[in-house]
Amino acid sequence: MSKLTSLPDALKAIPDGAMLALGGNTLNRAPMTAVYELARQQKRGLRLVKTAGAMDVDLLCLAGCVHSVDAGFVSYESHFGLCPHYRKGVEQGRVQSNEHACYTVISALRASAYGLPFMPVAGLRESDLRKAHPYFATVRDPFGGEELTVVRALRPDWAIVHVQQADELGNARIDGPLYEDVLMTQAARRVLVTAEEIVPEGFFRRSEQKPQIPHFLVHSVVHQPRGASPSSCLNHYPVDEEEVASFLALPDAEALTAWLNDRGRTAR
Amino acid sequence: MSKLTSLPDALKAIPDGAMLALGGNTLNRAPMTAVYELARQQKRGLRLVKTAGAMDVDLLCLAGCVHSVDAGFVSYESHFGLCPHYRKGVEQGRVQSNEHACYTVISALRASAYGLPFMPVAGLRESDLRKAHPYFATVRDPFGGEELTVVRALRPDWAIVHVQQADELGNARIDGPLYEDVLMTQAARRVLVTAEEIVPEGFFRRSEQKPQIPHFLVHSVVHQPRGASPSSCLNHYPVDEEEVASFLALPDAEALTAWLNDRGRTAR
Amino acid sequence: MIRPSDMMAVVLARLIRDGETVFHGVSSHLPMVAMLLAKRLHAPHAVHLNIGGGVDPTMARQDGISSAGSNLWTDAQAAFSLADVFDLSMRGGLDVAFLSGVQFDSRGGVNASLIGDWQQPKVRLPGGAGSAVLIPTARRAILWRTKHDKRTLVRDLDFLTARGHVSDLVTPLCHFTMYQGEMLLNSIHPGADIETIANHTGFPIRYINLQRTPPPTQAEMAALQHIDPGDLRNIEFRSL
Amino acid sequence: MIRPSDMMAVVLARLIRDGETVFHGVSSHLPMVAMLLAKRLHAPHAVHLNIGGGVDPTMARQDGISSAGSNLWTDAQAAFSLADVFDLSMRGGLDVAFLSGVQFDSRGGVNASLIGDWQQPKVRLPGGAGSAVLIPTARRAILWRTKHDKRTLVRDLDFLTARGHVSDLVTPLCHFTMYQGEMLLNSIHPGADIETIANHTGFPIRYINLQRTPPPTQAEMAALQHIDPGDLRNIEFRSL
Repeated sequence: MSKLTSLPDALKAIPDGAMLALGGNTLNRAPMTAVYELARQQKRGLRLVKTAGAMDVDLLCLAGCVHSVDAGFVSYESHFGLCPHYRKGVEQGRVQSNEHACYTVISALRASAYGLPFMPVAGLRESDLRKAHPYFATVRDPFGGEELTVVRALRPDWAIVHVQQADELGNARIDGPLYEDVLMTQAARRVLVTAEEIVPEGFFRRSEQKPQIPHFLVHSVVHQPRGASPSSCLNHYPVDEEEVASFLALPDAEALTAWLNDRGRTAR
Repeated sequence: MSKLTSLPDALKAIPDGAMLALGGNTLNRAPMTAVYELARQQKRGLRLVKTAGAMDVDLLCLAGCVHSVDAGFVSYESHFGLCPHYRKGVEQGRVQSNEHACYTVISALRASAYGLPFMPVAGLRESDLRKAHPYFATVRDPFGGEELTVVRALRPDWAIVHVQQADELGNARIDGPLYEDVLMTQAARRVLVTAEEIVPEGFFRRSEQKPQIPHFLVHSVVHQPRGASPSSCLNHYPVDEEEVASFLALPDAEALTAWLNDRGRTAR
Repeated sequence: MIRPSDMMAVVLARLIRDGETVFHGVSSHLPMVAMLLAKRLHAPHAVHLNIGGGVDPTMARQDGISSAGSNLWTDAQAAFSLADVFDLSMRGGLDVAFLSGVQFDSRGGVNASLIGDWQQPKVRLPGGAGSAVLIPTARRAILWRTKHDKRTLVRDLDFLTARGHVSDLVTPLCHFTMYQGEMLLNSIHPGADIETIANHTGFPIRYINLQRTPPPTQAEMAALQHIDPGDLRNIEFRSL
Repeated sequence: MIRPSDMMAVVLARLIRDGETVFHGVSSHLPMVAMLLAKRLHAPHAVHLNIGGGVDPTMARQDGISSAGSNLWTDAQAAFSLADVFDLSMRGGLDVAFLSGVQFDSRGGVNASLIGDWQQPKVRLPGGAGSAVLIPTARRAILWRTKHDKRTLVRDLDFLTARGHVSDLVTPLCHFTMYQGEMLLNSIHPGADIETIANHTGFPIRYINLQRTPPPTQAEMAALQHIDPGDLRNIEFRSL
């Protein structure tokens, strides 16, 4: 029952047009090696879901893989600034920007995890987001209260998360910040885990730190050391600023192809 | 900023009529010493909230403290069977039984934690619980779907949980099963933690196992070794069957008073 | 002489298929043992979910009191809380839920709430725990009860705690399965007969393909002894 | 010469009161440093909440890139995830949220979404992150922006990402506070003057009680050097 596979094989199962939830946050523990491979496989029409994306979203936009982005924030944070390829994609009408408050992404994922078509959101009130986007609506509190904004469920076809440890069955353990990763594995139909380290079966039985992601939710496991790089991975590596800068210096999609091929050769 | 106090002092802050969420599950990690003290202080009109209660609910019913019980299940499980005092209280009309599916307790607590007046529940369909209880209602999916059952929020005035480790500030760490304890601390207005062990300030900063309950949600901390007994506490003690049997042998509330006083003398 | 607890544990175990996600709750020692048995025999990849949140415990520790205790946690291979399990079922991901009750009707209805009138109950029961949301959402809800009499298997429930995807009902005498919304007698345990069952059942006994429940095999009994040396499977019978 | 980053960090820190629960998100190095500064000086019991989920980090590690990274986790004293923080704010338990944007109006409105028409934006901005739900629910939303010009402080927003409980707006030139739904000029930082501010602000400058922002004290500067030797507070200015 080993679910270990190669990254190219695991990602072949993801069809064009799939809705993908990507783990991590901005340049932290994003599943970057999987993102590289999605671009190499030239996926088309992906619908990305994330609270706060950065190079993952930007690279897939440059590669032409992206139909839409449901997110609260897309930027490299202050140091590297805005995501140029995401911006250009939206501004030129190639990429649909479904802006959320980060919390409404969480609420929409919770709705799916809880088997619900929508989730009420207490805080969303005076905002043009409500009028601009059809995934917001209102319901009335049947206990005599006021109208509430609700957000439509987001049910990703796949969640892709990078973790520090996993076993071959798919039990996966994240050290440090979880971000929305665990929720994503519960909201998505299928889960791909890339892991810094594959531990032997039974390892977690002897540990007091139980995996937050249980094997039966996971469809494929890929052993991928440095699988979050150039984003950071706690206990393993910080952000690789040179690599991010190298990506941001790419002029176009063609250059990206060569750049990805370079990295593919060294990685495999 | 130490929140350390004695159990009697901590519980004096809880008024008659308060809604109390009790941590643990059946005879596991229930905050039993706090329950004993609630009975000693002769609280009246308490509204208890729990997914699956046992001796905690039963003892408070015998002591005449209970107005209502919102729970999915109230029983000692198979070994000791039904809760006689809870049963009698409900059957004689002194205690109001607000039966939930355990999940609708969770959903009602989630509603409070999320600042919502209600929470939709996907699974509650053909059940007399819906017609019997006014805390269930329906809303229509505004995205064109069907009617959904919703449960009204439960906002406990206090959550009382017993943990293995806490510091004086209120940071509290549970080992093993969490049950609904963490959710309860987020749904309730105030939180009382009783702890097997008080660790020094800074202890958790050096630990990779961060407390699941952060200090700022906690109002009082009580150092209470064996504070869950006679229910079990992982890494500390199993169920004390003799003590449960001793309680179940009590004929009436008067006998309970003497029995609690006995235990009070040895405990303090 | 086959003990009812052994027979019931074995029948419940046989209903678990390899790879299924399976949940039991409190007061559920028979399903808990059945799950361990199934995993040891024909369903090694079934997933054992429970209230404490330990996934696939081996239960090397045999605490007797609770089927929701931390002996289901310590050697688990992952964490998945009760809330997580409910959520899983709500979104259609739970294959099997084991549930019990005090009254059962011939259409898969369960009463675990009360006897008498719901506004003034004669007997307040423990409550349905997860039943009201799990029976409608799990792929299959398997019911068991250690009593089989006319107060348990009734024509009309005093209160409908839940109805939904009930697939089986296992008692000390027999095994019912649901067919087109009706509980049909499927197999009779060794030592029981159809007259006894009919005399102890409040709804009409109907069947299409009546079988004898195969008694526990030597392999099943040996495995039971190994996984349940403390005889937790018998706890509900001891407390009757 | 007082650097704007030092002045802004100090002003933001002074707005934090002891014991308050305070959240900042991504791209928020100035509030992150302000929080550490406040805790070191006048607000030791303020609670530092962030995206990584580490409560009250000391940030002994100084990674430069992210204000949502695991340097906010490793020496934290408890876990409280981003979802937990949002939930806290939704139920009225968050005192302060630090948020930014690209356009601000005189009524506390924030645009972090786009420039131009929302159906065909000229510039797609990063998005408001938590703004749309935090600004209406936190007791006080404190805004900061490292630019102060007429494209930033505008009469009319291109898009209203959020409006609600904004209490303050801090820029390199000055500090506005909200009064009865209007942004009033509260204090002018050293080196700036009211004419410059008026010339760089797209909405009318109004005030009732105009002050000079006290420059950073020696104690504040010393504490800044100590908690932020890597000069993270200046990262937004470096990348301008």
